[in-house]
Amino acid sequence: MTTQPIGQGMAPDFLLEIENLTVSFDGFKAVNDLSLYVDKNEIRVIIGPNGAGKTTVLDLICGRTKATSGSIRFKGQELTRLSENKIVLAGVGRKFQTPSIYDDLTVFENLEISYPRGRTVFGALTFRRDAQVIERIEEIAEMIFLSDRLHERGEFLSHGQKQWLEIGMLLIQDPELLMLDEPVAGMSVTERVKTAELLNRIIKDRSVLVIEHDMKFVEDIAHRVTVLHQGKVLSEGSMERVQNDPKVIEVYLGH
Amino acid sequence: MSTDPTNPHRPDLLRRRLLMGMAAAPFMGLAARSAFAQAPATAAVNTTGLAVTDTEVTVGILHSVTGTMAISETGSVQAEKLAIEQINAMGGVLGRKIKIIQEDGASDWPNFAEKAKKLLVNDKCASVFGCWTSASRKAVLPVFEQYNGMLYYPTFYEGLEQSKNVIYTGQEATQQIIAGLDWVNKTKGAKTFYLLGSDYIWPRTSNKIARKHIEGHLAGGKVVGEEYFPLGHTQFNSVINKIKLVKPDVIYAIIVGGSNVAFYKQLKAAGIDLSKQTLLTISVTEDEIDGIGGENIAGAFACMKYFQSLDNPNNKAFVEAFHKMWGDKTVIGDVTQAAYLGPWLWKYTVEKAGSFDIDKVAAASPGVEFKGAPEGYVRIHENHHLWSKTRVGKARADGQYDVIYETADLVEPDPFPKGYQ
Amino acid sequence: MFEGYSLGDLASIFVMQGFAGLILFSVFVLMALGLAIIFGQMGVINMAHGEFMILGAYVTWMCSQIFQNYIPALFPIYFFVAMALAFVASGALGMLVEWALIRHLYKRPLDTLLATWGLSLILQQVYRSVFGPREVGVDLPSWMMGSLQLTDTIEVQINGLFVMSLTVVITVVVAFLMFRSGWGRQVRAVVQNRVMAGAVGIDTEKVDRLTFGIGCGIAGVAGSAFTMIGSTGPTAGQLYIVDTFLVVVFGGAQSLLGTILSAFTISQAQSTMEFFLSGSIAKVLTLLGVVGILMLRPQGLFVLKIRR
Amino acid sequence: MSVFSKERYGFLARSEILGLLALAALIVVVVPLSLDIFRLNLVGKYLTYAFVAIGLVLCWGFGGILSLGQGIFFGLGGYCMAMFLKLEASSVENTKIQSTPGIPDFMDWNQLTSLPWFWQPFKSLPLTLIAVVAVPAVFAFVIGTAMFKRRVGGVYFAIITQAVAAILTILIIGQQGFTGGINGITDLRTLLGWDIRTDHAKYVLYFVNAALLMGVLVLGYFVRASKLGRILVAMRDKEDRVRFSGYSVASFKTFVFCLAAALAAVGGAMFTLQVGFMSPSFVGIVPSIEMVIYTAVGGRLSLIGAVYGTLLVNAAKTALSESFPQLWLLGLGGLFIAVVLAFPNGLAGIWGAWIAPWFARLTKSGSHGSAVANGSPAE
Repeated sequence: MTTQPIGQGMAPDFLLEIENLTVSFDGFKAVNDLSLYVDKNEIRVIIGPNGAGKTTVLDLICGRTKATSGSIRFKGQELTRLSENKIVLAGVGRKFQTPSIYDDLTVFENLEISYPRGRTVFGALTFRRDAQVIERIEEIAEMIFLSDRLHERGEFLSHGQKQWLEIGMLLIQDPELLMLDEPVAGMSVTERVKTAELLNRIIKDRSVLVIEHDMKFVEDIAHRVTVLHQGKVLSEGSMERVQNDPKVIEVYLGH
Repeated sequence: MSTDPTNPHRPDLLRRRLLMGMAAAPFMGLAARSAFAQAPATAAVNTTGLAVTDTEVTVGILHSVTGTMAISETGSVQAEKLAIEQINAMGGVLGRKIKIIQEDGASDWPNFAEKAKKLLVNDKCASVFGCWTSASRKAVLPVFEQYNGMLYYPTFYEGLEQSKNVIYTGQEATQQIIAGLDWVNKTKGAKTFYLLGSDYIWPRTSNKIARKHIEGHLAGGKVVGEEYFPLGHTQFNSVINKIKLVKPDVIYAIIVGGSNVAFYKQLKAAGIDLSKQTLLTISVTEDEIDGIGGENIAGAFACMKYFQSLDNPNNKAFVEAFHKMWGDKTVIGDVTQAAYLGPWLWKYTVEKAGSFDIDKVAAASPGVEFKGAPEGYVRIHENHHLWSKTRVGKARADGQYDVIYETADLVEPDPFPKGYQ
Repeated sequence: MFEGYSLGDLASIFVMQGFAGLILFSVFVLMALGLAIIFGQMGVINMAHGEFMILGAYVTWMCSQIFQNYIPALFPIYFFVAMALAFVASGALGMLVEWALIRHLYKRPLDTLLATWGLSLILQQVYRSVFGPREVGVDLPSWMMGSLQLTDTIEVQINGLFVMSLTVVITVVVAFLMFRSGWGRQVRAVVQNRVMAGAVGIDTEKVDRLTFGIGCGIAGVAGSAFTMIGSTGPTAGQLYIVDTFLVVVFGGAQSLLGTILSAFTISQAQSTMEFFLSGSIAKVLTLLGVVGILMLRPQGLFVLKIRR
Repeated sequence: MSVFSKERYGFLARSEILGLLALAALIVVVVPLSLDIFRLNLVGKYLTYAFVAIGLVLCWGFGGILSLGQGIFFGLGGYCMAMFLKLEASSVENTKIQSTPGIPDFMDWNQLTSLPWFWQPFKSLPLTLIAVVAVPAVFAFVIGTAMFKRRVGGVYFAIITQAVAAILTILIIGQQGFTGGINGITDLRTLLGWDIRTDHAKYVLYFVNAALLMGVLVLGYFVRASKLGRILVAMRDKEDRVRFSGYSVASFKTFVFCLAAALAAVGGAMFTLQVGFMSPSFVGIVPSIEMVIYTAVGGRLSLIGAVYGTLLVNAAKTALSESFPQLWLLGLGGLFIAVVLAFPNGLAGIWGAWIAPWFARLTKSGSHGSAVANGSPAE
């Protein structure tokens, strides 16, 4: 499973290789023959107008949506045939657009569930909350600015705190590829600054795939930017290059 | 077919004598009997701690008044209450008025068992009149045997049961079925039968007996189809088409409950004319016709021991009293009449035994007669079922039956029929 | 089972069997249409659907009694009056129920199941107290009884034809309402996005109440029609509920067309199997088939693939 | 961290231990002392339904999986037990009047001349006890795996379980030669020669039942307190999030569904022992939905509430149907509606919102840890 032929002379050390990916919903191709390569430790931002297929790409990678054709390889492993939880176990973490945390559980329990141990039924039954777990959770809580709210229920957190908590839940999984869908949407200015700081801290030693609309934020973090339009890659490269690409200007400013 | 062994060759004579006997002691005339004479001491008639006082004796009524079975069981409750009221009006049992404790079985078999236990253990009922479905009887039977109670069970049923603690006032299957099959074979020359039934124990067992009889005892008899439908089934067009294809001499239907209504309506709509196509049923009493609609079933034959239209003085008085108590519109079916027998048979048995004690009542039961029975005359057999006649009625559009045949003799109850199992 | 029959006999039986299948299909569609609106469009699991049908049946019975006793001259056409009244009665009860019960539960679909189950128990007891525990027989005008002789051997039931035409009419009316009328647009808008629909000025409460009322009203008409082929008693509604839900779910709850297709599939399967097998087994096999297919295609047979 | 050690003994919070002790005192001491054997046997019967209700708390309350087919499992458990008892009651000596002695009476009536193969294992008590739990659990596993893998959930799952209950009822009623049909399996007498119909036996069975129930409650609390319990709640809340945290949601759902099925089956087996028979009327849709209402009345999030809910509804049913049979359905229907509309958290919610705080004020214990019954959140 782990060794797969690597197509079209691409360098073999890409972490994520998406090739000719297509998904259609009743004939509408939300993603159309898309190819995308993400390096190890690269921070890639995907931008594009509404309906460009950004979220669908993340859905495809994490298995939420099944591809019509094409392939997604992660560390050489084909993801399109794996179930969601197997994809997570392979090392892909995903944060949703709207904060997706467990309202009925405390911050501590939210993080604990994401702790990568005891993920089988039997494992969950016999899971012990030992010192190692508690230490790790406290460490993450510190990182996501929620140390003092550890035993509060999720639903009482502010919107920004929920976003952080979800990021924390991903961190504790320690994924090699972290996918974030609009992590700063709906945040106040101070929260946004803190989030940028948080992201900058956590993206070390892993690859990150971010969807974001906030150009200032994109500029702050992106190594490279991919512009999607109508399910296809419109432009790719550094922020500067993309900003000056006439096709991009056409799409964003045209009409 | 088993008939009354006491008079095997003189059926006409017997019938005449019975009719005369009944005329001599007409039903309401019973009230004249002096039952107000001194009641025997309680200690003497009740040695086992039943709910009997110097003036009162408690009995239970246990039927469903809620749930799906309420439709069927209402008539039985009415009949039992009527009988008890009449008995009380003429002085009660051994000088004691009957007091009723009524419990709701709620169409739920374990609930029947629970309530039966309550009636016996808590209320110490001297007897219980109740149950309708076989399932409810099966559920309460161990209770009655364990706590030694007395149950009078009114419904025609599949047989294969006999208990010291139960008097079966309805007919068991062979009693009801065989006479009807013989009749249809003899008078209509029927040879091919299509058996239908709701999918549970009574229709299946009854049809099994019917099949054995048709194939074993009727000349040229043949079963050309046999089918069962889930309880509550409402779509019969496919089987009606099959019947049209096979063209049996007789449709033999044991469908119950709401399915009945659907079946006969669809049969009629499909153009099967019951005046030309013989249909014999053992499950449609006058109660059911109420829901089916007389015009949908007119012409069908039913085989059972009682029809409301039965022409005898006992029945006239019974129907009149029933209508007076429960309204002119209520119809009376076979089971309702059988339920009415229960309290009377118990009264006569207790008086014969001179005691309310269950053991003595059970032992005294065989041979007890009820000459005032609306159906004519019944007598309890050693096996605790009733000797009774079987009749064939033809459904009229107004929801009543014309009685067109009755067995010459009382038919012997045979709950474990040899050769039919 | 076919030895000894002429080809003509067999052919006519198959025609009649096809007709039986169509009647069953009509019955399923009538049962399911109201529920498809209530469950499919509004997401309310109305376990009292059968009881709304039975209300229609009782209204029909009362009409038949009134016409027979007071205006016998008009008896032949009473059924049409009865169906209209059944629609009004069930619809009105539906709107009352929506106001008193359902509107508090839109966010908790599973709880509507429990609440409407409670409602069905109450309605059953009310019917029993008002109309008595026994089944009532609904008399039909004579023109609706019997069958039409098409050829020597083929005959079709008049009430079957009646149910089928009624089904067509109701289906067309519902389709028109859903896809051509202002109400239909509003319903679809509310179903797709309640908040947005409210924001653009649709009175969502009114739409909900009307929708629920119409769904229940159709159930009432169905019940009225079923007096021709089935029984009318306090608990008769329960006979229909599982079948009805399966038809709707099997078709894909959101799609009216799916409901009709699924009614067709299930009815044909059941009626064919009933012909070749015994009734109980046919029923079991049909249910098993439906459950099995639902496991493979949980979103229903006839639903378009959409982005979640 | 300190919060977690406070007031916890193993996996039980102090309030939970107090609750369990209070319940144990009620059903093991108070009830037997104050009721005669007839009523006690009734309470015993009700308590067998509580097994189902506890299972439903785990499966529906915590896991969000509403099954309208718990009667299936209650019935299967009960039938397994009944098959064993029936075989024992059908000894050659007891059935010598039959054409084939030694097989259950209903088989004989249906012309069976030998015991069907699937009855054979029920000659042995150990195998029967295994089957009581295993048969329903395997059945639940098959249904659960098929449905949850395909992501059938919510309403659809509820309706499909209902259909399965309908299928099974038709089958049991139709195959009367093998199952006893609509009458069920009746006239059960002894368990390894011990007459289960005597008052003494009823007492013993009542206490066995009560002990099992307490055991099941403790098991429930264990599951609830484990990480699995939190995953169930999490799944009910945000199924996708759990999936994307690396869990196989289907496996967890299947597990809790099987667990609920097994619990229901234990209840069914105890029912058979105490009541003395089993019938298909428990497998159907109506009893299954009634069992859901026991849970809802008790509070769908409260394990201990399920027991009280079951007791309350059944006591009300018995009391009402003894005095006003007509009113019973109205009462039950009204209860459904009232619980859903006014008390979505049932008795446990009422306890948590009003009684417990009042109690706390009264005793001035100052512990508000018990304020929310069972420590579970209200929705």
